[in-house]
Amino acid sequence: MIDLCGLALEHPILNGSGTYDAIAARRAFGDALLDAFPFSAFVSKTITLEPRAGNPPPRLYETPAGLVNSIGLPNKGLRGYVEEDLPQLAALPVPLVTNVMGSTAAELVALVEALDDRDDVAAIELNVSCPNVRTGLDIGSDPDELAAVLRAVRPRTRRPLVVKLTPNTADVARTAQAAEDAGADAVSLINTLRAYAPHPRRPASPWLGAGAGGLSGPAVRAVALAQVRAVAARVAVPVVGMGGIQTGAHAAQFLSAGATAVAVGTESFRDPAAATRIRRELHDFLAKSGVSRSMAVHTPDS
Amino acid sequence: MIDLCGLALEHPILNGSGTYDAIAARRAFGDALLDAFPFSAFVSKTITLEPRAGNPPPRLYETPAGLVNSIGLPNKGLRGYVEEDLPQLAALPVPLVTNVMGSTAAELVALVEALDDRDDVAAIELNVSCPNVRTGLDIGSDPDELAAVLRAVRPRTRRPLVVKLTPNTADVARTAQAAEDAGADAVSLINTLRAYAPHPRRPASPWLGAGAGGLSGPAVRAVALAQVRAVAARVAVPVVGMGGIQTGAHAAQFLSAGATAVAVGTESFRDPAAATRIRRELHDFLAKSGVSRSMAVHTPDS
Amino acid sequence: MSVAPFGRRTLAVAQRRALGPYVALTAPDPDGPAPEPGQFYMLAAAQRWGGGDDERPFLPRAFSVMRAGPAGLEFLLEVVGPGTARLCELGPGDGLHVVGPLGLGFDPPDEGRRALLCGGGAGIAPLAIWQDALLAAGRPAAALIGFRDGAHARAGVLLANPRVATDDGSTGHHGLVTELLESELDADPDAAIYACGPPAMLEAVRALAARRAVPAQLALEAGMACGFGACFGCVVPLAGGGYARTCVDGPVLDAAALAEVPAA
Amino acid sequence: MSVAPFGRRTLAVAQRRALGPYVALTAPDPDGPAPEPGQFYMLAAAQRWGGGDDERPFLPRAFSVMRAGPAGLEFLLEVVGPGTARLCELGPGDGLHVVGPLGLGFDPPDEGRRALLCGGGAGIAPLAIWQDALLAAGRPAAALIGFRDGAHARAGVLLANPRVATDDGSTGHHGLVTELLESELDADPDAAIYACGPPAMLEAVRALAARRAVPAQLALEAGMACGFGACFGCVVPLAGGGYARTCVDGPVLDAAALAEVPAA
Ligand SMILES: Cc1cc2nc3c(=O)[nH]c(=O)nc-3n(C[C@H](O)[C@H](O)[C@H](O)COP(=O)(O)OP(=O)(O)OC[C@H]3O[C@@H](n4cnc5c(N)ncnc54)[C@H](O)[C@@H]3O)c2cc1C
Ligand SMILES: Cc1cc2nc3c(=O)[nH]c(=O)nc-3n(C[C@H](O)[C@H](O)[C@H](O)COP(=O)(O)OP(=O)(O)OC[C@H]3O[C@@H](n4cnc5c(N)ncnc54)[C@H](O)[C@@H]3O)c2cc1C
Ligand SMILES: Cc1cc2nc3c(=O)[nH]c(=O)nc-3n(C[C@H](O)[C@H](O)[C@H](O)COP(=O)(O)O)c2cc1C
Ligand SMILES: Cc1cc2nc3c(=O)[nH]c(=O)nc-3n(C[C@H](O)[C@H](O)[C@H](O)COP(=O)(O)O)c2cc1C
Ligand code: FES
Ligand code: FES
Repeated sequence: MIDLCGLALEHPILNGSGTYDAIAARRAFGDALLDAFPFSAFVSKTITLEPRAGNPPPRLYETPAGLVNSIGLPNKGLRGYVEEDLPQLAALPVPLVTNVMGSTAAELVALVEALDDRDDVAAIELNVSCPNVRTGLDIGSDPDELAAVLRAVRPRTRRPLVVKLTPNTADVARTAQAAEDAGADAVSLINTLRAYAPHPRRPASPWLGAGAGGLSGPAVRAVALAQVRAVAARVAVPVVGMGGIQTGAHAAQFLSAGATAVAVGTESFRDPAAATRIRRELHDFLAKSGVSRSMAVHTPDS
Repeated sequence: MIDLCGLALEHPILNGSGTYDAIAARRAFGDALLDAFPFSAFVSKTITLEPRAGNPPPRLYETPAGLVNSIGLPNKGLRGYVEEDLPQLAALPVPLVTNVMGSTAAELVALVEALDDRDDVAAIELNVSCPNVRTGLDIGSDPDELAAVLRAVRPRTRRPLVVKLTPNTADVARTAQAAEDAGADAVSLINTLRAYAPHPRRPASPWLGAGAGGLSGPAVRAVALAQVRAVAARVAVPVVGMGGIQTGAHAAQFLSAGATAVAVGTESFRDPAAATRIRRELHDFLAKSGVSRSMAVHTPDS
Repeated sequence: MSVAPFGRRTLAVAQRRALGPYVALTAPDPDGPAPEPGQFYMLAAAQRWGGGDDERPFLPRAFSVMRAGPAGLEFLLEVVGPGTARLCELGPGDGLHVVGPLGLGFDPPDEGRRALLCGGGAGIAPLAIWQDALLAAGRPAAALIGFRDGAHARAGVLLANPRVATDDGSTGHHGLVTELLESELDADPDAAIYACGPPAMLEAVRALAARRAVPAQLALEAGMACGFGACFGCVVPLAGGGYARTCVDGPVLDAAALAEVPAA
Repeated sequence: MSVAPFGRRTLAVAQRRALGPYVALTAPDPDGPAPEPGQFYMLAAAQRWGGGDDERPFLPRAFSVMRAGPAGLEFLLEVVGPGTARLCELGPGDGLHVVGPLGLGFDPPDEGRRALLCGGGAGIAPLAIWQDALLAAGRPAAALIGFRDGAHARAGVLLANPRVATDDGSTGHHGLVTELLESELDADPDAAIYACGPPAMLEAVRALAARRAVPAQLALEAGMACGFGACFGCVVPLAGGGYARTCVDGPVLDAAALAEVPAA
């Protein structure tokens, strides 16, 4: 069992927010998904106060060993999520982490307050990679701004707060420190790296409907490991590490870097059950290479 | 002909600092290197005031579509460079850009003053990705610190100053703006992304002798394009774009993003003459896809 | 809709057949359910997927099932980039990663309406299995298919007595397949259109169906990362505003539901 | 030192030969100069270099030339990771990217000293071409080679009457090749050692040569990105402090110049 700021997890592998739709996957794969659910907690995609349609297509661009996406956080909004999705997500065999985003402290406060009394919501993850309406930068890239937002949000919920840090900053350890000081119960990283995808046939025009996007996948793994190490060395709260994890060995690298748990994102696109394989590989890998007990995990039942 | 802050370049393709040793290549490939020299200007590796041995090996780690390096800026120091290397580099068929780094304004001033009266040095590139001794962050990641350094350095040389920006920052356009305001004649980016390479067999130990390193190659191209676009949209001075360029189409993407010239780094490791191929591909590509005249380049004579 | 086994499985390619410039791959799928016409699979070569000069492909690629039977799953591939190029190299014994069957397939026409199957290029693939099903159910299923030229038109053998159109007139009607569709609708408007092909063709079919007030189901293509609703990357704009995910709300969508068929 | 043509060229593999667990590749190199013993080439498969599960290899890999003649360049490969695995798949007709010959090779022994060639595993490759050259020059060139076991020892056929050692004793001397070296030096100390093999073996040879005050040239291996001095990644620590680039200051270095042979 792993304790992630109060959540008791069967094993250390979560999904990255926005990279797995358990409701759609349940339709595509049936009960088999629930019988062998790959993640020890399910992280919802980012929910906003109002519904969002998301960005115009194309939204995907494949890069060397990576993916640039400009999905644009489509979601049903708080009300649609609570009424339509929450009941189905509550039926999953694992704790639910609801990921929320707001462009102002007021929006985030409204979101966490509305989720606070839903016992189905085991924890709340704040996505602070949202561009600040004023500066265009990620809210989470400025430690002071991040701390101010958190101080406003923290008192409004009893749920553990996980802050999903932005990697697009000069000193991620400093923003992590600011998050911890302002009451974050855990931090997660990395989110996607700001990236641009040119049109494959017309170099002068953008490929993505939204113009720019974010890079994920194996291409960012070495950057993610550097940031996770820097953050884990700085803060006392648990760290959820992610960015290009494809194998159990990669997961072990993030755990060794100081992460308490890891998340699988893009790799799930290549295989919906990738996280199950990664969990097994991690178990075997740790068994063989006798890495610190703290990282021991249970074998998948499958 | 392309005008890069006063340098008249035959074509838009330079080398990235530290990714080509023209002197060693001359020994390995003989005069053929000079007859078909791949770059329109040669950028030296970073020179520091005092000699540096560089970091302990291993210094290289291969990642998906990328390379993490921790070379550690080995160099003979200013004196060794001027006495031993400069005469040989001056014999190259193209203008010479000398890349220098200092951890304080005073060091940089000493470097540019010493190079100022060397007519062989067509321009000076400042590598401001050097970690600040106080904060550990790159000097170039803080706009104010960068501006202060440049204001100290700018008056001390008549040579054009190119500032090699660090990508490890929240708002690279802002640091570029600061560089321009403080007198930079051009900016170049991206340098490597801060990265970590785990030991392939022992996830808990670092692979690189120096612990951490920097990521380059195709893996970073989408990030580099986003940063080059952001910078070119903000500043008036010319931009030298680089990061994962492997083909003429990639070069065209950087030029379309607003770069006046581009640099090839890691790809030269895969083929010492890669830049010659890229130049030819770029020419054919622009001829076909009729992209803006401003980007037209001469065919390689080869 | 057939539910897919959870997770990626690896099949062994049994046969590789060239049909003009197209390649038909056959791979037995012992553990998979029978797919429904219009469903698709995410495919990747088990060996050396990725790498090469542009380091792509990285993600799997989506392909409609062309036929499924005792011999296995059949796919029809056209090389348009690194992923299809790699898949088209596969031969007997090579490993093929698959996830599927995925998505929502075709619905039968209402009583009294005859099915008109309208395909362009590799888009004829889902129409082959759909025509089999309709004919087996004793329903008419006329196939109208268009190709660039005679070489490509050789893939026409995959359908039962099709009317063929080619852009260069080297085979069949000299012109667009939508012209054949118009003439069929002139002859008998009580039809239900099932179309798959390039975006421009599907957009023409959508507009035509709207003008003629004939029901049409379009098997859409879109860039996909996952194929099972996880990435929200494969969206098409809806007539009522907002977007639908091609992989889970489609790939077969009612033409009337679409704002337009976006260009690739 | 032979100067390499500028830039990467693509050869066609003519032959692939298995020698126990090793693979010997032969590729004619019409445009390349004759390499000198101890020089190396940067190799990459022209097709599908990279990709696969860990998306590697990305960079080319360094290999000593084992022989060079009318038949072409010969390399001896051992599979230790994705790059060597891919190269060992290559067969007749497959494209092989090469840059080289690169680096500094062996220097002949001083008059009066006999060459002792000491190799371990795939490290025997550069000793084969060096032994040819020495024998052709009428100089003695005894080969002492060590392998894991008898299967690996089958690569011993590449050298002229070698003394063989195996870790498991299944062939030849049961023990380390450096033990054979000691006995040779006991018999006649006026020798010049030429060694190539795993780091641990080279370090043992370095220490032994220093102890016995016998000159030794070591053909080193190091992780390389470029092979032509561009990246400064392939350094070894020098006895006098600082580092040397294995690719341009080596790969053959005087044992006395080294602080140590770093472990891989
Ligand atoms: C449901 C469905 C069913 C399909 N059925 C079939 C079928 O039966 N037969 C068949 O041949 N094809 C079918 N396709 C199309 C097939 O999936 C594509 O042709 C394939 O994905 C192309 O991959 P590629 O690597 O060969 O080409 P890509 O290089 O991926 O190029 C394909 C298109 O993607 C875009 N593109 C180019 N570069 C990039 C990039 N870096 N990132 C993102 N997009 C890029 C361009 O528009 C290009 O035209 C189907 C698609 C879908 C969604
Ligand atoms: C001058 C020279 C001559 C050589 N001659 C020969 C020869 O004749 N025959 C022969 O078989 N070999 C030879 N080698 C060794 C050969 O170059 C290596 O075995 C080869 O590069 C391994 O590549 P790989 O992808 O198969 O294995 P890799 O995965 O690259 O592993 C090889 C070693 O590199 C390290 N490593 C592991 N992962 C990484 C990573 N991600 N990034 C960086 N390093 C990593 C580990 O120490 C591992 O043991 C020579 C090397 C040099 C420098
Ligand atoms: C298609 C896609 C959609 C994503 N959506 C979200 C999101 O809604 N909220 C969020 O916090 N992160 C989102 N992310 C970021 C991932 O959760 C994760 O941080 C990132 O992809 C790095 O992990 P990976 O390399 O394993 O994918 C998304 C990533 C991808 C690729
Ligand atoms: C091995 C290596 C050494 C480098 N050394 C330097 C250096 O000395 N000074 C510098 O400014 N940049 C240095 N760089 C950064 C490159 O100049 C370039 O900015 C970066 O590699 C991105 O380009 P690429 O992806 O084409 O390699 C180095 C990069 C590599 C890979
Ligand atoms: S392809 Fe991922 S949601 Fe449709
Ligand atoms: S391998 Fe690049 S300098 Fe030696």
